[in-house]
Amino acid sequence: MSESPKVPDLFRPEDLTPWERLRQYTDARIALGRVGTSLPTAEVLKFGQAHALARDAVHTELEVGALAEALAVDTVVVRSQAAHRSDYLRRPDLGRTLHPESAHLLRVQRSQPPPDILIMVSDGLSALSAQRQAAAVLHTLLPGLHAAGLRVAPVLIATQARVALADEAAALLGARLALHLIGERPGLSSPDSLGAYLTFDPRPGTLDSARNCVSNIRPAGLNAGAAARRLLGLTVEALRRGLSGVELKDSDGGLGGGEPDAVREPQRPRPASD
Amino acid sequence: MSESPKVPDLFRPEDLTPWERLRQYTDARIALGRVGTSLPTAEVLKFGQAHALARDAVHTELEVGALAEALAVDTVVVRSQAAHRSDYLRRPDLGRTLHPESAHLLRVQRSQPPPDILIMVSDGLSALSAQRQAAAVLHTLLPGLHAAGLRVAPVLIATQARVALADEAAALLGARLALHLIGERPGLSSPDSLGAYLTFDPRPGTLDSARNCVSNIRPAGLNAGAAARRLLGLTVEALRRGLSGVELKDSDGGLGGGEPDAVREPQRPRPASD
Amino acid sequence: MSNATLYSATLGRTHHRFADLKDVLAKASPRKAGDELAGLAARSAEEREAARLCLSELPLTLFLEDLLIPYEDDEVTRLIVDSHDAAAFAPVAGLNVGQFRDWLLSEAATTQTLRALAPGLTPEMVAAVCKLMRNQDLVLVARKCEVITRFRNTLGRRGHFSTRLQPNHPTDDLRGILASTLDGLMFGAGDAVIGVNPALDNVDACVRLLTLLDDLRQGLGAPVQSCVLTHVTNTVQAIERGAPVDLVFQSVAGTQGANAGFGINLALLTEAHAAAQSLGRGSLFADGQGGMQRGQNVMYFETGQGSALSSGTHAGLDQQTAEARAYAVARAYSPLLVNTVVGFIGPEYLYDGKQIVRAGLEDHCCGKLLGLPMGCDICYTNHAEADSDDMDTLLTLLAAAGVTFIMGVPGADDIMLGYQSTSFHDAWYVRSVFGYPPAPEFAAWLDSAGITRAGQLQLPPIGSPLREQVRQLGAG
Amino acid sequence: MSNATLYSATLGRTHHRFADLKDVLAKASPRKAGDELAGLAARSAEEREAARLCLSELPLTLFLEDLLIPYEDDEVTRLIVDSHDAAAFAPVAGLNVGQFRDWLLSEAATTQTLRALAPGLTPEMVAAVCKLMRNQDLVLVARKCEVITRFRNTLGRRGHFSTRLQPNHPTDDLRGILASTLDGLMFGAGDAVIGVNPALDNVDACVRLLTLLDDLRQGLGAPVQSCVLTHVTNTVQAIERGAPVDLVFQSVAGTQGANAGFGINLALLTEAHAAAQSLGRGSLFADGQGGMQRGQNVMYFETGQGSALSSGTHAGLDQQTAEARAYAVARAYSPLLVNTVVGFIGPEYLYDGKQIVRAGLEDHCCGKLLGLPMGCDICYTNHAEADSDDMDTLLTLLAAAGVTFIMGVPGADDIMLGYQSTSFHDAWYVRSVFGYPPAPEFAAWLDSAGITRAGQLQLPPIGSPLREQVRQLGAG
Ligand code: B12
Ligand code: B12
Repeated sequence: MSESPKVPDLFRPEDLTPWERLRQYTDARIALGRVGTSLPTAEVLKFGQAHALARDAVHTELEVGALAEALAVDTVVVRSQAAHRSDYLRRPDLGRTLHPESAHLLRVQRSQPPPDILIMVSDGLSALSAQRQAAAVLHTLLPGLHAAGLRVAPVLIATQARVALADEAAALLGARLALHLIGERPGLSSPDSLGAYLTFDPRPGTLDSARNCVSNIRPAGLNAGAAARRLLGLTVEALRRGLSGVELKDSDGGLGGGEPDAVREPQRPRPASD
Repeated sequence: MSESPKVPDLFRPEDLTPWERLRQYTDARIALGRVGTSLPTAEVLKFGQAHALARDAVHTELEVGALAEALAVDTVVVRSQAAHRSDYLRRPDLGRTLHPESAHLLRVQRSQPPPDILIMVSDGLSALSAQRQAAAVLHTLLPGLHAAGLRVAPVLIATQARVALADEAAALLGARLALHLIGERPGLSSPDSLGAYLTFDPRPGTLDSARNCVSNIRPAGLNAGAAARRLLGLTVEALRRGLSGVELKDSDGGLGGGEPDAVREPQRPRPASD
Repeated sequence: MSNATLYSATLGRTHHRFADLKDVLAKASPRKAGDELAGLAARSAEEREAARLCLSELPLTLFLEDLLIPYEDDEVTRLIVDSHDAAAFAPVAGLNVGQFRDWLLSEAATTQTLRALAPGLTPEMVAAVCKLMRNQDLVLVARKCEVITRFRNTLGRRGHFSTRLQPNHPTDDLRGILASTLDGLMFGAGDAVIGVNPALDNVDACVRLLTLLDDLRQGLGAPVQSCVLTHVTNTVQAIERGAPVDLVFQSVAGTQGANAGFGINLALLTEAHAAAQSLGRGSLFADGQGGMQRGQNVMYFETGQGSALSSGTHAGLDQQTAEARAYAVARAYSPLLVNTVVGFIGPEYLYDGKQIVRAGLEDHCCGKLLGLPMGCDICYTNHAEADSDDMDTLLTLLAAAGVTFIMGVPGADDIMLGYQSTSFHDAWYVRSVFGYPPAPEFAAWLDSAGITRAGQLQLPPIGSPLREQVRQLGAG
Repeated sequence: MSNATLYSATLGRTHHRFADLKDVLAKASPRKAGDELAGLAARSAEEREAARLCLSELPLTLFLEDLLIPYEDDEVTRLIVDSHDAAAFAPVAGLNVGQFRDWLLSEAATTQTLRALAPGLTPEMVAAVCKLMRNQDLVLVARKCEVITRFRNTLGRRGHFSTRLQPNHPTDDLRGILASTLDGLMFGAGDAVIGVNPALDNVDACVRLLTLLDDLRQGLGAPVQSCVLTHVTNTVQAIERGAPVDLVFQSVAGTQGANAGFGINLALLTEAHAAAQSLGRGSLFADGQGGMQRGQNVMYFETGQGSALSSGTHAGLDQQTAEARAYAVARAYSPLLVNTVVGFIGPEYLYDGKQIVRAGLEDHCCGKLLGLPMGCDICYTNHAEADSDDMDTLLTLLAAAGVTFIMGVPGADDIMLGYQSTSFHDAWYVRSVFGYPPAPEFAAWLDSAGITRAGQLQLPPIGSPLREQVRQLGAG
């Protein structure tokens, strides 16, 4: 699309050059210009297009087979009690409880001694996130967990899941800690962002204050390797101290400072018509 | 309900007495008072209650059997292509076309010579209206039509009907004029108001400008007798001049002046809790 | 450029084609029940965005060439084309629709430039640009426009806000109508017009109502105009009978076919307009050049999205575009008032509060851009998914947008038309939040008649003319 | 009167009984997805109206006796009861809920009387009265309230309107956050607070962010405060490490259980409040008695309907009532800012634009009545049935209601939190329609820094400090 030529305004386009250069540091919609004090048409249209795409992301279904293949480890497929996407969106309670068949499956599979860690990968609010980011996280994380001598249950792939679904599954398997990689709600500029929630002593009814969260895992956010390192650190610490949540702090340097691969060229998904 | 006592205001209650007396002339919500310049709570609540009732009126189904009994003449029951109320509300096109079974029924029943007049009574937007007002209108109107020597087809009772549904039915029966008594959309103070639409030479595609309308037929509006007299006058005139609609004017005195029974004590339906 | 290229857009990896200009406009429209009913709406959010993108790149001049309904087929099209003022259009003639939106929001578009531009705009251009606007844009652009009209007072001044007093009664009972009218006047309503919808289609009845309202006006010395909203053919007859007709009312639509469904055409409106103007009943106003001139805006039109579709005469136009064309009809007769009855018809055209709110803002903005004195019947029916919260919302938005007038119905409940509009109280909500007074002549009269004191509502003193009217009618 | 009589109402021929006060409140609420999810909502429009009728007749004093959550069970209840100011309550102590609505809309309720009344009101009373209010009432009542707070500038003055600058980044990248912050400052945003949500739960990272923002503030000489919206326990640690903490942030909810789900309790908030106040970082303001006093409002709280239900700790309260109780928590710490993140959580609590709009108005009105400096994160998620038109609508309504502040997010798109809020441009929409300037000290600074000229946005001159910052960062 040809950009709307700048309409009569107070300043010359070259005045805006330094402003536009700030875009190199962030995908945020900065230096958009203005008509009067309103958003220019070109930006209004881009916003509308991104909204249409983000809404689609919510409704995309998880391709379970493809995910299992990408993970390339033993997996078990489970589902919540929310039958469809529309149920899922309106009934978080259903998304937090295992479907009876899935619960039965896990009860049957329970091994002795129980695993230290249960890992669940699920669609959450964006199946794309799990589809695109989960494998890379686990490829770094799993070897780390094994190296730390931890027993990891087969990875659960869950559909129509809320964060708390992992609690019930972990309790059924007797795992000491649950790690849930789940699709965060899609943003306009981030349809595929993954969140990781870590819970020590997981069981139904666990409060969110007893979990830790590592968020915004995606190429334009926290990259998979860095996320896996943080999760490994938190896991080891949680098991050592016997707790998770508000009292367990992530002390891994912070700010992506120690993670040179965490900050990268901004890659705002732009409509091809640009 | 105890009325909210008048909150600090500029005037004493007795000042309002003449104002409140105006209510004897109309059911309109006049002399409501004010708090600041806003509507008092008591009136806000009454309004909400009336809205709940009016919405129910839209969704009430026509009791066809009871209506047929009340009409006490030969009737034929037909329906439009709108299967349910929700279809009906969103798809006026369906409400304007006969269900194939009903069309077939009419084709079979077509008599020779064809009738002069087809009368349809239908739910429209308020089944209550047909249920409560139609019989009284027809009890005055039918004898008048017969006395004028007009052939009247058996009365059609129609469900999920729009005004134009009568056109198709009349055309199938070969009637020269259609008279459709149909429930007007329910108002807050008038859940059961009937409208009458008169069409000369009715057929699918007839414009509304080629119809006449007599509206607000109900005890608190135009009473049944007066409505029947107007309709009789319009019918005879339409058949005589061979037209209806914008060029045919209702010249029956007007203003309910000649109709002492048309104006009556206001009877705004009030919630029993008053 | 071929039409296939012109009417298409690529979004992501998908290329979207549109049949023609009508199709682009319809698919670029925000979701509306009526467009879905007509089978014209976009089938997905993505298709809608593609249509908006495509629309944004179409040059404004295209709307002068690619006529939505052929010139030969439709007298509304002919009116639009024949009355287009190319000189007025010049400042924006080089823009496409997207740039036109930018221009409208920029400092270049002022009250003055927009007034000068209006005759250069066609309904299709304003309909198009509105489809690219967010609600806030519709407010910002509309509030730049100032459309002033006069009959017995001055309507539409920036920062003013008027009301139509709507005292309907199911049997047109004179005392019933008078009671509601007095109620409205006690609340300071009625500067736009005291306008009754008659239940009966009867010229005698109309004449009696006109006489009642004119007597009341003269008795009170109020600078207001009255109107009986009957079919234009009845009003013409009433004028012939010498009835005191201030304004001629008529519902109008945006296609020749829809107007035929209303039993009207342009010739009929021209005739009625001339008849009303010939009465010379408007007041004298300073003409700004030392002389005096009579208030000559004598028409009151009503419109509303969906009316063309309702009669199957929309000719494939989406309902907002058809609506904007109705404004071309209205503008040919320099009306005193134009009113979009936005939620009046029902959910088959505007399903819920959200659609009603959007349509109200669109209609107001389109009408104002075309130079019309736009008011809005902020309303809903009981078969729609809407309630008074939605009305408060639209009322606030339209007040921010500088709407010329709204309805004033006792308690918001029209006992004859079967729907809910705005109440006398609602107008005061706007006055207290935005500080807008009514038309200046009327505001002065309210103060002099003791209905307001320094613009604030009060109970008129005992013995004051309005109070006396109330007492007398109440006493029977 | 027995509870069975008290909690019942007759509508038409049907007698409706309600289980208890909680039940009446829940059933009297406008339709909300969350109340339906919780199984608390009215089952029909008629039942809802019956509950409203019943509620309207309940005396306000009842809310002091029939506690929704027992005193023994819940520290929020204890806070509400123990801090209730009976003397302040006296003027309305004799009213029932319906009369209280009338009183609030009457001339008796002025800015002064409402300010004096606030400590006498409990959250349950204001939640109750809001359920009887239409959208326009929520606007009218809220706009009478004026709640002024100070840290480095003066927020909440009648006719002023502020923004939080929200420059989030998915990896908390310092340059990324600085870029968005400069973008916002170029648009004149940020007087309420420059507040970053950190993606990481890490005290080191917080300290670095705090330092970045404080350096920027000092470099520009801007009268603003900054905040990193991390968990309160992190902020307490940051204070201990000597980081430049202006404001302490925390999400709060209306039940003890929900707060536990957030990992907080009142003792923790008290500790954090004291720690922040002890830093004495606020500016000096004339205290009105010839002396000077430091800006001492050091807390920033966020709330939002649905958070208690989300953690299963709503104790049978409808979400609006639970929300109002969160304001009791907030008010105990004289916050600088309280922000309801109204559409933030998702459609399971507020399904569509209509519900978001309604909840935003309720939250704002309740908070203001309780004496809080209410702002609103006017927002929606991509899984809700809402779009930017709905945001424009709520923005206009809240501006009319006198909202203290809104968010300013670049292009309205938060690239870290995954939702859409209001943009820097949106704030200017409000400024141009309503004429509201930002906090006076900030407005003066904007003019002096060349960001505005006479309050109108301009490109700051070459060489001016902000322009230089932009140039330097842009140059890498
Ligand atoms: C809705 C409505 C309209 C809508 C109709 C669109 C629609 N799809 O519904 C609009 C806004 C377009 C409209 C226009 C007019 N209306 Co009208 N309308 C009504 C209203 C409020 C409700 C009708 C109803 O409930 N119908 C029942 C449902 C089930 O019918 P439907 O099939 O869905 O809809 C059809 C009818 O509503 C019909 N219709 C609507 N108005 C009119 C008017 C006349 C004269 C005729 C013959 C038919 C007609 O057209 C619709 C499509 O076929 C009534 C008031 C009332 N209390 O009834 C006034 C009412 C019927 N209308 C009236 C008038 C005067 C008009 C106009 C002539 C005004 C004018 N001067 O232009 C125009 C033109 C009508 C026409 N010839 O098409 C008068 C009729 C007076 C009379 N006794 O003749 C009424 C009683 C209101 C009034 N007192 O002013 N109207
Ligand atoms: C929605 C949301 C909330 C909602 C949650 C309610 C709900 N039903 O969804 C509300 C507004 C209540 C909330 C509160 C808080 N949140 Co929050 N939240 C989010 C958000 C925007 C989306 C989460 C999502 O998409 N989840 C996926 C769906 C499928 O999960 P769900 O099962 O439906 O919902 C659960 C999770 O959302 C979880 N959750 C939400 N926030 C948090 C925060 C933490 C620390 C934990 C453990 C869990 C958690 O609670 C929900 C119910 O179980 C993320 C940002 C992001 N991009 O992901 C931040 C985010 C997860 N939250 C964050 C924070 C800091 C908080 C607070 C601690 C803030 C505070 N100081 O109080 C509080 C308290 C959280 C708690 N202990 O309960 C941070 C976490 C940072 C970190 N690495 O630890 C994030 C990344 C945003 C940020 N950078 O500020 N939050």
